[in-house]
Amino acid sequence: MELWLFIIIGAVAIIAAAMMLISENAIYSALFLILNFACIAFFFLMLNAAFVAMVQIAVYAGAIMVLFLFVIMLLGAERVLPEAQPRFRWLTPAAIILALVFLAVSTLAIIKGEIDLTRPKLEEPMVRAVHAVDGVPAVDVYLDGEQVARNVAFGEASSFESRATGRYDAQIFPAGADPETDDPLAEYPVNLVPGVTLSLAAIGNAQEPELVAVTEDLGQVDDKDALRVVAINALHGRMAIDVVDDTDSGNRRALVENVPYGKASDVIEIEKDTYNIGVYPAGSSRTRLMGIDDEDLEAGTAVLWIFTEQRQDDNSYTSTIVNLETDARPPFGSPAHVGQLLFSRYVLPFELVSLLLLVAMIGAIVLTHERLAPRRRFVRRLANVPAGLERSLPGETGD
Amino acid sequence: MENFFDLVPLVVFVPLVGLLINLFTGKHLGERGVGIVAVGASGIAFLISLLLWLAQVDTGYKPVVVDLPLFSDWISIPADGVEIPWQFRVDTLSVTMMLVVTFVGTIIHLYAVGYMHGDERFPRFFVYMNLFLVFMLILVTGNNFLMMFVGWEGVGLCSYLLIGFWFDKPGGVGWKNSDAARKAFIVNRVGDFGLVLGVLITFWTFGTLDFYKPDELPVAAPHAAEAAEEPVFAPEIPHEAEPHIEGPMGVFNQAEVWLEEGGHDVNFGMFSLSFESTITVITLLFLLGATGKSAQIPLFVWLPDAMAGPTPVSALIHAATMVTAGVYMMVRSNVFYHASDAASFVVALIGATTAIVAGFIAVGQWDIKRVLAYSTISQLGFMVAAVGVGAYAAAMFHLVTHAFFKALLFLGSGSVIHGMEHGHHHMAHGGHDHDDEFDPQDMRYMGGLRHKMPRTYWTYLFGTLALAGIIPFAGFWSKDEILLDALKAGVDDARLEGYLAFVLLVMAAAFTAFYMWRQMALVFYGKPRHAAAEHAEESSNLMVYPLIVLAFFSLVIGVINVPSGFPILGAIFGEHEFTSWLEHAVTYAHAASFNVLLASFAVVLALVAIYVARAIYNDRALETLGQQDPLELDERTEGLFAVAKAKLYWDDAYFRYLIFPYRRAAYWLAEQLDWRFWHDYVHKTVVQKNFHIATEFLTQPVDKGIIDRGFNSLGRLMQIIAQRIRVIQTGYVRTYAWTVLLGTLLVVFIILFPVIRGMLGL
Amino acid sequence: MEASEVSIELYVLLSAILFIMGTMGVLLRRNAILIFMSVELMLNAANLALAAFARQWGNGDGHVMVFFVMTVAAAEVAVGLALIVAIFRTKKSIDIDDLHLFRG
Amino acid sequence: MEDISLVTVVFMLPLVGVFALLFVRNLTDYTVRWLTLIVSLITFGASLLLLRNFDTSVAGLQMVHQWDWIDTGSVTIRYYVGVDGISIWMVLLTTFIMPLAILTSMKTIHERTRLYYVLMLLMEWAMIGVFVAQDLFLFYVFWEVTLVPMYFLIGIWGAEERIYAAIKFFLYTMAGSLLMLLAILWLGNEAGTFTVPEIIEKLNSGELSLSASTGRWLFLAFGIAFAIKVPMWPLHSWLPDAHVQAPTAGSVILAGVLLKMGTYGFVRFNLPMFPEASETFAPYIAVLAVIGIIYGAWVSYGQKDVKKLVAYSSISHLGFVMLGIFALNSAGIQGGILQGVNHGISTGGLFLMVGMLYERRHTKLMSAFGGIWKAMPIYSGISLVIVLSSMGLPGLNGFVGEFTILLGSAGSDVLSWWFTAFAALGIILAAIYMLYMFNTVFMGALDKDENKNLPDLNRYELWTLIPILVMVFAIGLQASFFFDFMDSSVKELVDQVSASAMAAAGR
Repeated sequence: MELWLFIIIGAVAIIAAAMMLISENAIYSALFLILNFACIAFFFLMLNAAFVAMVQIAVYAGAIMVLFLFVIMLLGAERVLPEAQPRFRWLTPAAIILALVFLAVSTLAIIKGEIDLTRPKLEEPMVRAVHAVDGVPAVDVYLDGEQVARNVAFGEASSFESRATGRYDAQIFPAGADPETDDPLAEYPVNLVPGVTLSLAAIGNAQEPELVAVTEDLGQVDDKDALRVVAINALHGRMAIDVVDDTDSGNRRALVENVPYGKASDVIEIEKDTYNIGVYPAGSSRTRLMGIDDEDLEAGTAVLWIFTEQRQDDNSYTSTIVNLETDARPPFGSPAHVGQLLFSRYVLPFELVSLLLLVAMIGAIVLTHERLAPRRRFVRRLANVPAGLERSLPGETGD
Repeated sequence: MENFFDLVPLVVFVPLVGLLINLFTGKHLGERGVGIVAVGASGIAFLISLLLWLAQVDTGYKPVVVDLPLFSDWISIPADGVEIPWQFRVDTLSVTMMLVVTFVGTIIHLYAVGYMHGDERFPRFFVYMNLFLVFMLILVTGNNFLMMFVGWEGVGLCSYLLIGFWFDKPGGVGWKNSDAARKAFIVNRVGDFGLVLGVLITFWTFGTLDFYKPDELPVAAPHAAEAAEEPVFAPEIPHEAEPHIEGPMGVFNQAEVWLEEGGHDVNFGMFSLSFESTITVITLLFLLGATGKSAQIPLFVWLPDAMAGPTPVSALIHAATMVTAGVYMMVRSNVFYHASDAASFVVALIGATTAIVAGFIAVGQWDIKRVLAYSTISQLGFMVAAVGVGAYAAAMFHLVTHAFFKALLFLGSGSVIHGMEHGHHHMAHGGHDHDDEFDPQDMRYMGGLRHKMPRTYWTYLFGTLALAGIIPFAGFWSKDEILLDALKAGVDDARLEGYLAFVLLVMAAAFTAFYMWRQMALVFYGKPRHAAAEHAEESSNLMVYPLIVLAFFSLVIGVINVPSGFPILGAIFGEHEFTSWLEHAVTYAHAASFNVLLASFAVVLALVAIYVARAIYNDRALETLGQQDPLELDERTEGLFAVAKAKLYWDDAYFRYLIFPYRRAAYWLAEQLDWRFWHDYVHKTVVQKNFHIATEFLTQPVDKGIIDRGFNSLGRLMQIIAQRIRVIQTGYVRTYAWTVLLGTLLVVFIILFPVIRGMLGL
Repeated sequence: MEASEVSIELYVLLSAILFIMGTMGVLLRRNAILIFMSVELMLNAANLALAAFARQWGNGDGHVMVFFVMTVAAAEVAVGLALIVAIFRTKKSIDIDDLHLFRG
Repeated sequence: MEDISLVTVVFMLPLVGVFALLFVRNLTDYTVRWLTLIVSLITFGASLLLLRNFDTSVAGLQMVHQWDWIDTGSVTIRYYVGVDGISIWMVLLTTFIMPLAILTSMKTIHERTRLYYVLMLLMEWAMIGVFVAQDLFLFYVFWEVTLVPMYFLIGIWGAEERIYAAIKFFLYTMAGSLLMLLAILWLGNEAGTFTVPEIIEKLNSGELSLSASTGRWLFLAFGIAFAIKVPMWPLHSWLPDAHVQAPTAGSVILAGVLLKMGTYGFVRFNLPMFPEASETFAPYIAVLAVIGIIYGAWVSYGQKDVKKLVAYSSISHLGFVMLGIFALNSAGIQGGILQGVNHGISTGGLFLMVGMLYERRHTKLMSAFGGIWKAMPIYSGISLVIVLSSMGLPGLNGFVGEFTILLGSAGSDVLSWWFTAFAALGIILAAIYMLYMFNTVFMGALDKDENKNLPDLNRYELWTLIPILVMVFAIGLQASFFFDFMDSSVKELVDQVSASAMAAAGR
């Protein structure tokens, strides 16, 4: 079905282009061009480049073509009168020949040439550190002695840092320690492969801290009003746990089951809603170890829960839930996506282009400004003509 | 009284303070204030010297070295062991000098207050005088050669400033004074040249410039070694191995030790000589310095001209103190001179010759001060000769006595000149014709002043007798001792210079008596030969009292060193007091016992000379004295007198053979060689012209001819080609576009070439 | 994202065709404005290709490029049309064959 | 890159001033003058701090500050500055002289004030640069930069023949330094670095070894550049022009600092980098030096123009400095360096006083004066002190330098002591020409009417001269303080030279 759509629209686009070329009246040409642009915008949609498609319509069909029409009308230049003795008769055939050759070549290239059809190149892996170690105020996290995050407070997560792919030893130190000399609190070998997004969660207590590496999927959530959840069991009791949705105590349903100590659950997708989440020993639903109530989870996010406990001064433990919420990556080609790129990687070009636009605008104004239009005809000047060149110079030529 | 020694820096600093006060506030203080400050300063210095003297006596004449507080080190380069401190030395020798300098200095300051009365630069005069004291005292108190050298050149500077003090006298006199000043300085510099070289060699030989290290006793070999043990630091490096390394001993004891050991060689840099010869070299170089400062042959020419300065200056600097610096220096290094016979010989010879030559020239002078100047030179000759014959104590003794009576004579002459000028003024105002060629110092205009200025006369007489060496005046004792020592050197040690010195000195003594009496006669006896003399008046008390004081001392000062075996006096004042006092500082100070024959011979000789003078310059001669001297009238002595009058043509010789050639060479170098040739000719002709030629060549044939034409033709070629090609440039956008497309296509082709080839199965 | 039935070749081919047509326009038309339009067409063709490849490789850079191209195009049009107006003022024509002052 | 060191601060301060003068709009001449003066004074203050932080026990460079400036893979050119015992006094001298030069210009420079002072500060900047740069290339850059401001100072504010003098000065110095540039490039290429300490280190470790002949050639290439700058006889013919035509401040800077760049160059580069060659050439250079001493003194006696006389006296003094340096022992070198400073102070002072005289009478002919002392007592008194210090009166700075130099040359292992004997003649000759000048100008009868009522020093002039007096006495009486700073550095230098000489002898 999609293919048919493509063929039809493509045909329209080509015909429109052709009409634009051949129609005598500039107005028509402009209109046909608009049609063609519309088709292309449609193609953009098909290539799920929603944003671009919108811009295409707005800017091209909207602004630019209007500008064209306006100028045409302004100058009354609908048609240029055929010239008395047409120059460059050779040009038409020559151009056509060239065009055909070009077409042939490129078609050939497209068909024969190996276009790289492999799946997308993935972005380089990203890492963040989460601190949930009881009894340590703040930690620094290093990969092979290279700092990933510094001074992460308890229950906080550092922002995602991209690192080159490869194997690393992740280490956590108490904040401000020197990786060269001091001993790390805990170490954990991680393998960063392209596209993976890793959360290094430091759990346990000051005596035996551990590192848990959670692979998070920040890719866009297919179901537009769902979100992803990962849970880590960091209870000192070292028992396996279930994470249960007891929004209505009528029917509880386990979100994840039997997560052993120091492990992360699988990634699950749940509808966006307001939940009461409870944590129970694996299998039993009697003793609710801890819970978060009236937690409204938003769509398009990735949530990381770390269930842990904190020792108080009176040696009692209070259970804590570290609740980290990250936005999933926006869908490909969506305005958000392009926007992200524009304002992250392409900020400088973006600025430049906008500057260019500005200049162009001003330039246009200046050019069309009455005063600047020179009244007198051009006169060719040639400073100190080399000897013997004078004759070959037509003194003053217009056309 | 140990701690009194720490006062010694004050001897220098008190006059310094005085001069600073006068320098900055002199204008406002007024003559009185300035005088008080200046005299006070030097007076205090004298008191301090007295204290030091007492301290010396009290501590058994132990030499002491005192560091200058705070700024004790001056030049130090550890890497080469250069360590030259600001150190003061208090021993009998330096104390003697201090006493003389400050005492005579004070008196002359006092006198000067009167003499310089009404001078427009009154304060500055005393600034200079105090400055002189400062340097002179540095000279005598310094504990190393370099510090001595500071004083040495400093006093030279002061004499320059003071000789040229009246640099602005009208009528060319000012210029004459300035030139005299410059002459003094430059001639002294010639001496300093020698001294500096001597010091350099001394340093590299001994590795230090200190006379003696602290707590080191000047002891003659062989005790020097033990004496040197006394200091806390024992020699850490053997000197044979490293002559550069600073030794623990002072220069002189080190010398003693090496002389003792013998066969010691001096090697530094490329200099290599046996120790003995090194000493000779050093001493000779020092001698050159001494001849400069103490106005000996050949460098004595500056002293007579130095009389251009105010009379107190002549008295203090050019008679009593500065000019004796050379003698002091040689006595200070008596160890060296004692060690080197060759040097001693030269020294004795130069001293004696100077004595006689100067004495001879003095006879032919008209200027009252010039006579005294030459007499000073001659007396200095005595001292130097004494050093030459090894009579260091005698030299110092004569230095002391001479300081008194020569100061006295100069001040007396000053008083005379003052009187004459006074008379001249009076006469000028008294309506008499005011003749310009009148010169208040010319003895021909004087005469009969005995009655006009009696007190001056009497004091002057004392001075004359003392200088002539009439018993019991001071001059007798010292001169007698020198003659005695010279003779002893000849007879006992069979040293040629002994005899030579003796003979020359005796003649010189005779001359002394003669020209001094000539002066007495011309100045004081007979009748006034000029209106100015008639109206001359006795000078103010401020000027006369110093004369009296000095007169008293020139009478009695001799008793400080009564020779052994002298009846009565010896018993009263003790024998060789001065010598034995000096022995604590001067290793080779030795005394000679009294010799009646010689003494009476000397006295008789002097008396005879006086009698002869009396006979020649009798009243009749003085009556008829015109512009010419009786000796000039007498054809037998005429020639001699002319020679004496012309100062043996010494200055002329210098002018003709040294100064003029040097100056002419300088002009030639400056204008011809350096400017015309090297600066202009070489620069303009050689550098510039050739450069231009080169550029011309490059521009004309090379650049225009080859390169230019080459490129022009290249240009033509381009034109022709361009003519063909330009048709492509149609100016029509579409054609351009087409070309662009073509280009693009080409590129695409190239990119896709592999694909195409693959497809066509090539 | 799910692989689409329409393979990338087709898109590229289409963009190539459009591009050529644009080129023809530039070459053959004498009307300055039309030439500009053709240029726009070419740009769009390029954009199409960019978008196609962007999808193919699943990274957004392509889209950003398209975006930039559009902006530049806008600028170009603004200036270009301004020029045309200015020229028209003097030469009273927008036939580019009337403009060949730069003939060598 | 380490953190900024004090040296850099001292070095960059004048530049700050330059920018201030350049970019602050509509400054009045008054502000410009005082601004410049204040900047230079601040620089001086900073350099005093330099003195305070200086550790006299360290032989090597101190307060070093470096970062790579140009780094082609093969060689690196560094911004590498620092001071040691050899350069510290040169820096101090520069920062000391500049305020005086500026102060003396206050009342005398009226046209193009801003440009003038910009050039002055630029000058200071470049000169300090020369003395602190420890990288051959950097050094060369500043070495050349100094030419430019001086060129304009002479060419714009100079006397009648200023253009000629300026061009001559520029070309002569330039000609020399071209050779040096070649040598520098060659050396840098060989050593793979332009940094002097590294080069020396490589030479000592044998990692980089120059054949005897190469060493000599390099020595000459450097030496000629420096010798022209010094200037050594007979390369001196640019000096009288430059000195005489330059404005007072210009002459002061020329004599005070620029000439020292030459002698400094010898100590800093020739001795440590080419010790063998230094040993070989020492006698020849010493001969030239001694000739220079006597010739300079003699020629200056033949002058009629005060300023010219002073100019030629420089040749004589610098002769002493060179003699000391090439005695190749501590005493000689330290004396040489100190004498450089002394010459800067006393000859600088002489030029100042000549300038003041010229301001009053608009002539520099000695015959036009006489008896000035009577008219201007304060001025003459101060002049006397400066003259004396310049002719080496003991207790003043000149003597310390000369004596130490003579001491060195007498004890030198490479110079026969005849050198010392002849050099010592300089003492006499100096007295001759200096007193000749002093007598004809200051003493004698005040017989010319136009001299009768010359005004004595004004406030500015007094304050220009007082610092000089202070230094004259300070160095003269407490030289050891100044020597202390050089001791260890110079000792190391000497040891190194003699060591490699031994090695050469061993070969």
